[in-house]
Amino acid sequence: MTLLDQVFDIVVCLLLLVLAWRTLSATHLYQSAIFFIAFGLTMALAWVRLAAPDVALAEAAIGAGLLGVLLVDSLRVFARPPETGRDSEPNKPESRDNDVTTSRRRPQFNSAVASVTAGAGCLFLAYVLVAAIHDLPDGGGLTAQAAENLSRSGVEHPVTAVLLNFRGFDTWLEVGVLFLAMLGIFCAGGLVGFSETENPDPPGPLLSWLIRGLAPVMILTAAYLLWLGKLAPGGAFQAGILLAAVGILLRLAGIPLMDRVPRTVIKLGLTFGFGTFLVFGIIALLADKAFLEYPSEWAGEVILLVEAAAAISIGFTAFAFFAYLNSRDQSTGNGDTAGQPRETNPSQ
Amino acid sequence: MIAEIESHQIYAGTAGILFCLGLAGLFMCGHFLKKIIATKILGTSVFLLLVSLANRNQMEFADPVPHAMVITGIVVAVSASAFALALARRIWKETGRSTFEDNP
Amino acid sequence: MSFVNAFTIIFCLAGAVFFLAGTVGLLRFPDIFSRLHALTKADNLGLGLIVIGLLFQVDSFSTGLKMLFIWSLALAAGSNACYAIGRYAFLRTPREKTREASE
Amino acid sequence: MNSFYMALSIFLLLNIAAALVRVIRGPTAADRLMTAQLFGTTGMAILLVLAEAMDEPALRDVTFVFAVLAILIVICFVRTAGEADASRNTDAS
Amino acid sequence: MNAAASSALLAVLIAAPVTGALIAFLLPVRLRATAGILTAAATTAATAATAWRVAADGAHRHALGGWGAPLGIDLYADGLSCVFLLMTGIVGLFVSVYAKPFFAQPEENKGATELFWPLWLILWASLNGMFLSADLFNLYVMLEVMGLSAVALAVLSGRPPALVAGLRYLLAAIAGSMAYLMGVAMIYGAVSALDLQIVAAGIEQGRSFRVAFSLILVGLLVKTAVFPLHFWLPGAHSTAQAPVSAILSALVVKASFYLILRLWVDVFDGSVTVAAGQALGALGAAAIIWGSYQALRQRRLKLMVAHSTVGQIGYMFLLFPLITVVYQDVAEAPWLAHAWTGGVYQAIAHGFAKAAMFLAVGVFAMAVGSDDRDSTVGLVGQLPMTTFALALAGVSLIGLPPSGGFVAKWMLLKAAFTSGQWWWAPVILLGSFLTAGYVFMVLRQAFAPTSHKIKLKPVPRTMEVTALVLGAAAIIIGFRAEEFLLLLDVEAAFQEPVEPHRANDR
Repeated sequence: MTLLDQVFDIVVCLLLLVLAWRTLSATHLYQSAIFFIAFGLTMALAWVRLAAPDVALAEAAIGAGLLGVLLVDSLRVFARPPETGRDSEPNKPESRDNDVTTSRRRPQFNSAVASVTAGAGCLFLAYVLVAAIHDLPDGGGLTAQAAENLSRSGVEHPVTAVLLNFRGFDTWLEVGVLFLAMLGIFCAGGLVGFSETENPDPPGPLLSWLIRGLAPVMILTAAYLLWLGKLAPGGAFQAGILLAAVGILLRLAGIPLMDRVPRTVIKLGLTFGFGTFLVFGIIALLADKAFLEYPSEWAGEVILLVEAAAAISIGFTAFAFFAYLNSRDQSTGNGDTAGQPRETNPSQ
Repeated sequence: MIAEIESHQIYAGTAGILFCLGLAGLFMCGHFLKKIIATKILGTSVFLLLVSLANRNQMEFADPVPHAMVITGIVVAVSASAFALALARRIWKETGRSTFEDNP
Repeated sequence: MSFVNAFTIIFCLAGAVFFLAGTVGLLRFPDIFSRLHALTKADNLGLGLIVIGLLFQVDSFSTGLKMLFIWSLALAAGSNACYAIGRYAFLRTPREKTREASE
Repeated sequence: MNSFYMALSIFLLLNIAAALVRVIRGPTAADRLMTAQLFGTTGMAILLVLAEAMDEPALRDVTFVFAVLAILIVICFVRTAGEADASRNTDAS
Repeated sequence: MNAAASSALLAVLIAAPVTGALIAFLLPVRLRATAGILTAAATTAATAATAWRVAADGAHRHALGGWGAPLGIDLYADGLSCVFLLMTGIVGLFVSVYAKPFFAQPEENKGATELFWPLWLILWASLNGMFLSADLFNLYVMLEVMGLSAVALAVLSGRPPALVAGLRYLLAAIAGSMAYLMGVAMIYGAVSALDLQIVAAGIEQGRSFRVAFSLILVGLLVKTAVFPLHFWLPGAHSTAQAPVSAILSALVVKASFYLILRLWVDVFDGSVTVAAGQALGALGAAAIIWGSYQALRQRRLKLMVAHSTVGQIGYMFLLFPLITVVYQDVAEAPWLAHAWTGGVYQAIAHGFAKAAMFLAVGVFAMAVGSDDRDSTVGLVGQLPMTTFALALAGVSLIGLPPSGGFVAKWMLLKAAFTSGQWWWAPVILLGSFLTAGYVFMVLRQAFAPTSHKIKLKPVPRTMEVTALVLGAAAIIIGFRAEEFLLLLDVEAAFQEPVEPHRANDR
């Protein structure tokens, strides 16, 4: 632990705090979003410094790949006045820029009284938290147990062993949460189905060249990360998000994917990962073993199979998040979307 | 002067402060989008604490259990954010509201 | 060994200078097109020089290849981003102003 | 050598922190986006340097993922917000 | 049945509803309800079998993935889990039966209702998971699964008020689970374990444990909608469709209450203080008065029932001050058993009664076309069964004998007096009076003589019957206290009092 290491850590931490502060106090939504994206990048540095490259990979995939895109796409929606506009004058887009201001008339985060009260409360809470964290013992963890059982887990990378074997139940539920969020998004979106993007223009020459080059690279990277997960940082989730990024890229280029896919395939794609895990769990139960217990001599193979299924399903679901939210029909919604024709309905 | 401070301690302390910032943001920010971002910051702070705890005693590798927990947590948090974004966007389109207050 | 290290240090420092130039340009230049200009210098040359500097330290061929590949990806991304942002800004600027800027 | 890498990383980090002023100043969304782009590239450089300094080859994979995804947000911004909005003055092109 | 097979039942309780959910999602819409009801029946049967095995052989433990704590995740079922599992099973089965004809009505079948079955079955799996999981982090994941599916169900109709309430609910749920996870992170940092038993053994006095438990507690209080943190509940529960409201009010808030109880008694019993118990009790008391008063003021029936949930949740929290006492000898504290039973009984009885009430109000709303209190005038003549169901549920909520609610409130009262904490007694009584107020206001309207017969939409008979069965169940459990206590006693580290941390009492 040299002085320069400490300085680096302190700068990263200060940057994190400043970015978080600016993200929350920015008056423009766009500013907020960019600060947040920068926050995600800085977080990746923090993960790296804490010797958690797996987490850094996940953060990279999420921040740069999925969440950033979802945020930017949502900004577009909020920048435009709603089409119904029944009961309110919406926040006026700034004339120069299609940025959104967050209610200038009552600037909430910046108002003096609220800030002082909240600041005092925050400082107190921060003091309590930091003091409590400081009291935690300097050592401990389950490293020893994990190292001891690593050889029986079927993989060599400890984090993958925990994710897919020791605590596979959590990971199963995690894949389930993605599926669940998709169902939730269907509910929130009023179920009008996938359709082309709002911008079906053909991509320019440069963009189409980029896509032709980048999409295969992304898919190969995903496969690499999936395979790598057995030995080193990498794994199903990171690979899945990269696959989703391929879909997002193609969709942004105006290449229709989701609206051409048959409904059955969509449903299978969404449930594939969650289902594969479950099937292995039930097989284990029927074989008089514990739920999600893998046969020890085949554990590596089963894990790879389950991971591949999970990666494909995660990729498909994460792409579906974006594709569904970005669908054209979405913006024509008014109170009656509920009665939309059921033919396009993805959940049927 | 700061010679005895380990990097995981610096990050753990930052996690505590970030948690408060996220919480304050969640309560004080009006716009849905910023509230959603605030929940993300809140989540990140918790993950930061977990990972810095994992880094306390480096044996041959850092404690993998918190790392796995954080990866699970990141997926869960992103799913929840995507769902929240979907809700916020639909509300905006249907009613023109972008905050919980009745007159935006 | 120290000879190799010297090369690394020189190239990395040169890269750092370009990153600094990128930041100064981003902050000081008057309009978006010139800022883009500064930005791409940092993107392409800064990262490139640092990659070259680090290549001297790399012990395996595949690692070196990976780093070069990272740079080429960054180049592709940088040029596309620059073009896309430039086009976006160009289309959105009122016409008189655009002429001013492009002349 | 290690101190050099750390010093370089710190310099790059401070450099990018300074560039963030542009996000606050704006004035257009494109300016802000540009800063994010610079942030991404610098972050990649820092990661590569750290990979050498901390002797952690996995960081190059992290950098790789960043590099692959670097363009996504810009394209998303330009293709969704940008062109729909630019239809106003298509005559300019 | 050997031990391994019966411990596998615990995994089945989670796997079965998930399997059903996936099958229902893959099936065409017209077959989903059938698949859903079959799954519900299977899950309830598995629940009953589990409770039977636990009552016969004692607590069960299932090591998921074959690893076991501390590295792996365990499922654990004892008497307390089984009581809550059974309540979920029975309420869940009847709500499922109700939901099939409900969503077949064209005016209710709007929005994303075809997703009801997959969402509800996953929610059920997460509820079972909440009652079974013995791992702090797995409980976080379960909380998130529960929260997301509950919000998705709440916005099923896609109407703007539901969407706004749903977003508020979602943000509150995320904030709650993040506070919970922060606490869990600190606990992990302190004791390097996530399994409840191992954590319990490692708990010591100290600032970090207190802060960690406070964070966990506050997170779960948000999810349970205890008084000052209940802001999300009335909107979300009242804008959802009737079967969903019943699920949310009767079951979902109970899961986080269960977790608070489990942690308070089993895990943190060494570090809770008398003051903390009194504070929780005070929140509960405030909730009783505020919730019941708000319920009295509402004109819309669904809002009234939703506010009533806030009040009734308050009763459950009176349990904490009564069991957290300084004691010398268990024999000197005879009220402990009463407090225990009272609090848990309240959760169970409220589950049945509130489900019945929401289902009955759903029938009213469907028949009349609105859930305004005044539009129910004279409905007893036309919908006698539903009115009766509402009345039965009301009796239990008020706490009139001989209902489940009566047993609960009576035991709490008794415990309050014998423990010397008499100040809870007036709150319990006042809450009952207020509850009687709003229940009778509805019933008075329903029983009011009308000259003209209102034109009602026909309502499927099944819906009326299920509401009545649940209403009857809320009464019947008042007679079955014996069996209930026997089951609750299984493996009860529970019936012992919580010994508070004395250093802080001086």
